[in-house]
Amino acid sequence: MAEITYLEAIREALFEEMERDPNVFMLGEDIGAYGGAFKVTDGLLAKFGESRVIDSPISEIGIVGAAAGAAHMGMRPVVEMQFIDFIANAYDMLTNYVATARYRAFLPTPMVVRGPSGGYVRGGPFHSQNPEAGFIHTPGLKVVYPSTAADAKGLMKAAIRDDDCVLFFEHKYLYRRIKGEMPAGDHVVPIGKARVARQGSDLSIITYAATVYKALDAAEQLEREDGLSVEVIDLRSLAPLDDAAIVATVKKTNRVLIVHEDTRTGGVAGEITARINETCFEWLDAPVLRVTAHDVPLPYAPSLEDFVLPQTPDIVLAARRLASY
Amino acid sequence: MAEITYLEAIREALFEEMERDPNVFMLGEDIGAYGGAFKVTDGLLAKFGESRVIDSPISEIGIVGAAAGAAHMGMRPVVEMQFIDFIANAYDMLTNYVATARYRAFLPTPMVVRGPSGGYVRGGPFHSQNPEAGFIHTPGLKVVYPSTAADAKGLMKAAIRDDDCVLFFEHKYLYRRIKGEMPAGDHVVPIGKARVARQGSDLSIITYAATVYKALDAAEQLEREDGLSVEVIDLRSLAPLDDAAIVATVKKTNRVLIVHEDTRTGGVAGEITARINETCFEWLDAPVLRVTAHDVPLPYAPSLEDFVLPQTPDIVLAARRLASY
Amino acid sequence: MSSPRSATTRGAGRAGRSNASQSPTVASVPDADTTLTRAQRLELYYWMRLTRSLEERLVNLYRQTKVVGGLFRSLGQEADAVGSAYALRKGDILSPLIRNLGSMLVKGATPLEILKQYMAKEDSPTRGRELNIHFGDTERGFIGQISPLGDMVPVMAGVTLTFRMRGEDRVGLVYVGDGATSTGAFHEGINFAAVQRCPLVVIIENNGYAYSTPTSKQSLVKQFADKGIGYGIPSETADGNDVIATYEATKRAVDRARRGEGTSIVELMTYRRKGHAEHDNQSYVPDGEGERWARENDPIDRYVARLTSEGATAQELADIDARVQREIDAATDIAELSGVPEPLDALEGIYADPPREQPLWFREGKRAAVEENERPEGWGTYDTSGDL
Amino acid sequence: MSSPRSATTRGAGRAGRSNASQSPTVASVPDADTTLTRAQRLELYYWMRLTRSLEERLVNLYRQTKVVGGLFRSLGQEADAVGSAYALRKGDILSPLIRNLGSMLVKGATPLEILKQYMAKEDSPTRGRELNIHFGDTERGFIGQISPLGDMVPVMAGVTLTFRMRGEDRVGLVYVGDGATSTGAFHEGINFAAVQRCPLVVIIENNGYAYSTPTSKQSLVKQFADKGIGYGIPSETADGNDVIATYEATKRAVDRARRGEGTSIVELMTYRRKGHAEHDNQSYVPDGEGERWARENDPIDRYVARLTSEGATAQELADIDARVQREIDAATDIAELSGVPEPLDALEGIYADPPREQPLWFREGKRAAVEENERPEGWGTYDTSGDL
Ligand SMILES: Cc1ncc(C[n+]2csc(CCOP(=O)(O)OP(=O)(O)O)c2C)c(N)n1
Ligand SMILES: Cc1ncc(C[n+]2csc(CCOP(=O)(O)OP(=O)(O)O)c2C)c(N)n1
Ligand SMILES: [Mg+2]
Ligand SMILES: [Mg+2]
Repeated sequence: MAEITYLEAIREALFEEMERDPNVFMLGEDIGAYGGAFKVTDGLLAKFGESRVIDSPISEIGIVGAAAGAAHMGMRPVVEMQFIDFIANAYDMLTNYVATARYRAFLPTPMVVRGPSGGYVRGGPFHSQNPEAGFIHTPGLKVVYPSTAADAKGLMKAAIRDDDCVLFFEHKYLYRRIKGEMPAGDHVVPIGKARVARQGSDLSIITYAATVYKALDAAEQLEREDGLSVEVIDLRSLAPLDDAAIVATVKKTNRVLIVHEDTRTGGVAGEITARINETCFEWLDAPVLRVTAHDVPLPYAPSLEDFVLPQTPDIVLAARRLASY
Repeated sequence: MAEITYLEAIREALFEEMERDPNVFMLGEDIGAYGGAFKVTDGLLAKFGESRVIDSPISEIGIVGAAAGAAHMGMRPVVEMQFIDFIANAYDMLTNYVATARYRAFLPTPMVVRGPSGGYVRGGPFHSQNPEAGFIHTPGLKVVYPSTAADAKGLMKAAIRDDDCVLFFEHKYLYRRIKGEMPAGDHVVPIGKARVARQGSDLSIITYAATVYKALDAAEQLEREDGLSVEVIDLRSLAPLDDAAIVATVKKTNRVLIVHEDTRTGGVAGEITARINETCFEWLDAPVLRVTAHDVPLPYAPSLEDFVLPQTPDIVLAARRLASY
Repeated sequence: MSSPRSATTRGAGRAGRSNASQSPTVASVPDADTTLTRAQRLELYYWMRLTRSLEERLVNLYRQTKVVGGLFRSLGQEADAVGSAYALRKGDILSPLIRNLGSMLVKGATPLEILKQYMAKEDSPTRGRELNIHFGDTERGFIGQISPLGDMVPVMAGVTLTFRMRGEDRVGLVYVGDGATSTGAFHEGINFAAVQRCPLVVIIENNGYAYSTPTSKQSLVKQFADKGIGYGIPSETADGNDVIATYEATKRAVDRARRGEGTSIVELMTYRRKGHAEHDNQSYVPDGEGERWARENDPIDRYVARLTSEGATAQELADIDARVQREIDAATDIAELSGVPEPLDALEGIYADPPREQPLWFREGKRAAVEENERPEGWGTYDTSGDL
Repeated sequence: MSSPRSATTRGAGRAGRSNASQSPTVASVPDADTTLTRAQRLELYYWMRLTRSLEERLVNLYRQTKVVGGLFRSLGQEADAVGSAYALRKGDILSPLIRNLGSMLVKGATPLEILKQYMAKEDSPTRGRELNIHFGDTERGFIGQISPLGDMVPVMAGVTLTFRMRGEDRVGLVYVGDGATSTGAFHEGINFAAVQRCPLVVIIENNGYAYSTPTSKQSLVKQFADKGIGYGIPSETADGNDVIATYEATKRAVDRARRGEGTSIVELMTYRRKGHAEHDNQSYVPDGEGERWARENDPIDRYVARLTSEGATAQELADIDARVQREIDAATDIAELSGVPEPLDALEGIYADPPREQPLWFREGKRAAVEENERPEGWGTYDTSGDL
């Protein structure tokens, strides 16, 4: 079976879900005739028509709120943020309205907010963001951030079928660089389950999205040069976190490095460190370490962006420190 | 010298700073003739006039953005969110525009965004929030959250004089319940420095805002009933965090309990736990534990709110576990 | 149909609020009265009276500290709420604001629900999770608002977008205050609804103030109906203290929406006679302004006079008043019997899946249920035992 | 002054965009031409030519992959940018958008800065931190935009609020596209400016599209100038491809602002002839539409014809063209010499205090500077040794 890209996998999931369920529809800026800034929704208009692939005004509050209203009525909207950075405009609507709707008003709000995320692409401070930390903090929202083509498809299907709001972050660096075979049949990846991207016994790297590949490269190098057996956990879901998988790898290797592309302070790594402390402190042979971006807006010049974001050598260095602790 | 309330201390700081510096002005909804929903700005209009105490339309994006523009021009605006919950509406303006202005455009943006925060007041899901976690994550912003009347005044003066944007969270439960004497003279409390609220040697409770008092009550009880010597650290500033103070107390007591009123997942406690891991793992005799709110929107009925929020007995229980670890 | 923004309505409406020397009474749009039967016109009286009396009962309960949190009044705005909601039919959905108790009652909310909700009872519509009249029932056709103003406009745009997509002839109605028109959410929501031709009626309740802020500090428009021009949609200003004029203006917009003509604005001129909430002493209100509205432009007094002139008997109206009192007394007795919410209910239903949160471990000893959820090892709240 | 929204301007403007069979040319408002000297009118030509030629040079550099990231064109919109900015004077502040290269040049940005910025050079105005023309200089009077659309409107409301508070006779000008008018930030910002009587001119550049979205899917208004009515402020539609008409309409609004009459909207009718950015193939544009605008309504061709008819000689214009080429060639040579930013500069100046971030510990060995910042103990980046 032929391989398809991470981007095509997302499109395939959207296509299949729209075919499967007439309540699924797309809402966003330039997603129709143009097919979206990255062409993720390309072809959907032709197949499903204007009433199910809606080009909206430039109104992130408006389209996220409208999606919520439609979801209350039984629809399953999928909203595109042209770049995920603009989800900040809908922060009130998502955290105050959408996230609380079921709890305070018993209103089902099955909807997906998706968009191109992440850096390493010379996008500058407003086209490279990783907004997960601002949302895993809000009870009522779910957050996924896949790294493989198969997970991108399977998690998108799960997100669309989920009865609550799921924020689906797509890493634009992976869109066309990553390919994979799609499992046959109705491929759904459950939300809240991590993936062991690489088995190992000496130490664990917990990460997600684009840095999964940097962690895997580092693991290779550490095996080659240091004979270290490194386990790599791809979280896939950030809310809810897969505590079982985190605890399992800690108890297996007793050394944990958390890697994320997002800035350091207040990032997801902090929450994971706290949970490891609470659930398996006794199993730790070394402190939980973090490799993250520096705490600055992401600059645009390649030399600056490369310095600010975490790179494979950083992971190698940190892992060596951890192993030798 | 007479004691004044936490609320009066904030008002006194605003008053003195407006007198000291003609560039300081107030912007917000109903802050003029009405003096604000909690009367924090009461009397400022009469003293300083309409041009420096501006009643705005209901436009959080508008007033935060306008404050930034005025700050670029050399003013020092203080913006009131009628309830801090509505800062979510300005999330894009604060995290994308204000936080990055100096870095990307070398524009000084000295401004304060302040407002009544926190629960224990039967305010329900939209009048009780603690939004700090959503903002300490953003490089370029500073965040303070005082617990005493003196710190409220001293930190407000520091915030207004700071050359960057400071988010100043005022705990509405403390507004009128807490009183204190104001140190004489120009009382400024530096941003980024924690306060040892209680000396102790057996274990440390790191907290801030309203839960400082619950921690102090718990410490009393633990001393009385268990003979435990509990140190209580009042962070006061959440961005930047006072790493030196955190490290110092960890190295002193080797046992740490972090308490915050905010929900658990993605809260500030995670970041602090990670930093303790990184800086003084070797000094820990027990896992770093968290006492926080449950991960739900804050309900309004007293029985529900009291259950969701952290209470003194929770802290006592967790501290006992920690001490006996 | 004549221009939706006839100078008379505007001028009068404006004067009604801003010009102290002039009577605030606003001439209502003539005609169409006949579209309502006698029974319906008496029903309108019932809803307005029920709204006012129920709020008066809430004031008593508030003074007895039986109301949890603040109390918000719609005194003097009963006609605007009742008359506009009355223009909808079954299947339509309405999004009320804090001053739309009357709209909710018309849509089927019961006094018992309102009382339990304000008292945060365990069997109140939100089980004690949300305040005052923040609750909804999409079956009956009203949806629970949240506090951040303006947010319900995009939400109702989506609700009505669905009606349009499905080819249903249902209509949505959303209320915003003069103040809420300044929010980005209002703007993005109404513009989206307009462009998408959503069957939505946006009611702007122009009651002179947003908390303490007069409309002159909220916007430079003379009439908020002018905002319709900025969105390319029809708009109309009507006398919100005339229940029939309110009904008729709203009905015109509702009929346009049902005919597939999209989104409209109806501005209802009224006046907030009480403070923003009970705690507000209205120090910012010019002397005599509220009294004048009470004296010259009380929506219930005006409607009683009109009904009487149209042949309703004093007995008929007295019977309605008595019925209202009976219903409120009965509801109060029942509401007071209900208990407070069970603490553990706070952890139910944040998500469909998982259905509940586990109590945090440090709640040991606080409740039996917490004990059970204690994990044998570790400190966390995560039941990972199964997977290890 | 005659009504700012004369039917002629509107109708023509609309036809110019929406009616394929009709010429897009828009009749410019007559008179006031005389307010510009001959030298000034030639200067306007210089700025338009410089804008176009500089962008053409950027296209070459882009094809040579010397431009980092995307390239945005204002081809066909040079008159709207140049003419509007020309209505300001020293001390005034302008907030440009991606298609306002011309405005920035008029306000003193140099081709050298633009080239270095697009090439992300270490000595570019943002030292490689921000993209394309996202930079500013409050001294010269232009302010750096950010990507989230609409955000600059509240910011400029605050800038001009300051002018008003200080009694300075300075004016602000902010550009938004037809698409950006749909944002909450635009709404809250312009309404705030209106109510506060800020000396602000809001230019709506109606160029037919927002990325791929036609204005018909952005708003139902016939003219975006109508939005002024919804905010109670004066508005006017002008021919954005006529540099003189653009200058005059903007000047009227600027003069109102300077006289203390507050905020105005000026809608400039123009057309985006290239795609949203260079990568966009414009598949969504009706056949021939762009070509027709190029043929019949190119702002530079139109202005050359006008200048010539007013007596400018071919030699004068050729001299300007030559000067423009010389300046761009010189700037390119210098710009190419500059180096890339030093990585550690990425950690400078997030705050005034602290002045810089420390490199994270795992960057050991990567740079000497990082070595120095290594802590002897622990794993963190926090220099707490002093306090212990
Ligand atoms: C986004 C937002 N900002 C501020 C508030 C606080 N607030 C609650 S009601 C109110 C005034 C509302 O005035 P208006 O919209 O005219 O409605 P009215 O109370 O007059 O019916 C304000 C400012 C809020 N609820 N939401
Ligand atoms: C809040 C926000 N949403 C989406 C975008 C992505 N985006 C960038 S430019 C653009 C189109 C802008 O159209 P318009 O305002 O008409 O300006 P023009 O490009 O036509 O000059 C969009 C949707 C953005 N920058 N900001
Ligand atoms: Mg009002
Ligand atoms: Mg445009």
